[in-house]
Amino acid sequence: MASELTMEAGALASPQIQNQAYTVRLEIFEGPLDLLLHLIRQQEIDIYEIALAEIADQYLHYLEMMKDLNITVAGEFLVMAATLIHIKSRMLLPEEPNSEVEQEIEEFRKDLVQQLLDHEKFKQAAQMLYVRETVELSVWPRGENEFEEEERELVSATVFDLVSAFHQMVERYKESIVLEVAGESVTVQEKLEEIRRLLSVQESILFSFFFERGLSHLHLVVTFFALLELTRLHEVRLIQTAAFEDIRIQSCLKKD
Amino acid sequence: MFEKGLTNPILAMLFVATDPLTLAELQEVYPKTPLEDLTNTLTELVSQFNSLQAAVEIREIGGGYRLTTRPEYHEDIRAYLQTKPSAKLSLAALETLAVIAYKQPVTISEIMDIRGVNSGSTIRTLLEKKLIQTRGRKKVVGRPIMYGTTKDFAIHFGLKDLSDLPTLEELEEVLSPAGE
Amino acid sequence: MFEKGLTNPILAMLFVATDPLTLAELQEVYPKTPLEDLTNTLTELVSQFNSLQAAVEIREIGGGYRLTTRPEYHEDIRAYLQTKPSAKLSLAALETLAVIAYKQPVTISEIMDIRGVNSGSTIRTLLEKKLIQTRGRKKVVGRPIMYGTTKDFAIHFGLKDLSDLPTLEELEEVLSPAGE
Repeated sequence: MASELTMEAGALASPQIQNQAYTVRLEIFEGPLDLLLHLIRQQEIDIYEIALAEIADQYLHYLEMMKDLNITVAGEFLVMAATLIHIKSRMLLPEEPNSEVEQEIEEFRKDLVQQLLDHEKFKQAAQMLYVRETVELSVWPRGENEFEEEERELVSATVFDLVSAFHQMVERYKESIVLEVAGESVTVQEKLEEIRRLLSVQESILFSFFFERGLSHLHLVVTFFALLELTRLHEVRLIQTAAFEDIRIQSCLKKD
Repeated sequence: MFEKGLTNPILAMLFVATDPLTLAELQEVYPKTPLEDLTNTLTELVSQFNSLQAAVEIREIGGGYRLTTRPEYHEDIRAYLQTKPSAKLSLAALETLAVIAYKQPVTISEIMDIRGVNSGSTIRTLLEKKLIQTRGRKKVVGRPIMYGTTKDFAIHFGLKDLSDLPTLEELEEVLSPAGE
Repeated sequence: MFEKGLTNPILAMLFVATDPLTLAELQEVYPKTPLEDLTNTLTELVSQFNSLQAAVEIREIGGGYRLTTRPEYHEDIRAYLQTKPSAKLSLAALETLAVIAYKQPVTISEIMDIRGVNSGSTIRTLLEKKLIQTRGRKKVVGRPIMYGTTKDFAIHFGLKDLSDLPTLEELEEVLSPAGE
């Protein structure tokens, strides 16, 4: 399941010579824990048995490699790197049994092992979900029927929908002020005719079509009223299949 | 009993189809199968399936075939569809509700300022669904009615109280498309 | 074979339902019928219908019952509907979802602790797909929002309900020793 990236690079560890360029396979890691798990697996050691100094070196080496390849290293990787460097520096201090330093290192080790074990468990859970999803995507529920058609134009709402709706309105509101043009006039009747004309040559129009044309606030409001009127006259249907999807304006008049 | 040849695959298509399934469509899906075989399979499927006397039957309709419930179950179906809570809100209702939730108490003209469209009929719907209620009048010219959300609103959206409602700032990291 | 009692009416409802049909809904439609009778009828219907080995079967999913096609016909259906394979969730989304499913209700920072990476934009995707929902606030400093899975989550992954999820310990036994 891990996605892999094959890339051309100048020089790197364990490269294969291929047409005088080096081809390196680099796995993409979701985060520092992913990378650590990978390094541990490569050594075929038990998570409980990890040698901190060794794993820290490998981790830092890998980050160097990514840097050489000009791959942007996400902040989380750097935080872990800093932590590992810190722990390594502590380990270099002269040994003193049961000292504070030793306790600190042991504590860190225990935490890291626990974090890695947890992380691995959830990676397995993700794998299980992946398998289940694959099976589920091959079964189909029934297609829409007349009973549902009316419902389909509505969406069932969650708190997230509510917040997003508000967020979008605020954004829209900010933009609408810029769009205002003084001294223009347009009537609902004119817009109505325009929409009818458009629908006589095509089956449906997306609502966003009117926005993309950079019309003024006034035009948009008038367009909206024209659409409401056409809906009332049963000339068009407004269809939105899911929240936040574009609204499709569909003609109800049969052309054939 | 449906496992012979294309019987079950065709039944599966009838099940997911939104329009009547036509022989021409079947021929398109199975270009190598002679039309006659498709016709026979379909005919046999219809007679086999309908002999089950199930609540659902295959009917020849509008130049094709379609799975539909039999008319005698309409009353049961209607009763069932009525049990579905009217938990569904139109996008317009959702927007209006969002403004009211975050800006309450708020007047109709204030809602209209933010939404950019007239919200009168949506307000009525929300009042009917008991998601909003009147909250006195604003002390400005015309003394317009103000609206706020109800306890039903909190229940509907699974909020313990209004403070449970995420703030815009809070969901910023979730809502902004910046990414990881 | 489906004409006994409420068998066929329930089959008709299963056919028109867009969400899994629950016993609670059936009880609402038939308030006078004892729940036990409804349960028995439903169980019998499922076993009778599924014994037909038709392309369509009744499955227990997301806390209810649902008619769906059987997986083996998805190629035929796809050819008929001319659809592309549906987009699957990204690895990041699946991992985040796994943490939420097993640790719910859980905050973003708790998810981040386990995943080791920022999950903000993944959370957004999952909210949009209605696979997760907000679940109130945690009673700690800052009162962060908590998240949990939805009914759509169970449906998407073919789970009867959350208890249908294997435990993390069970997963370990199955997956860890041999690997891939």
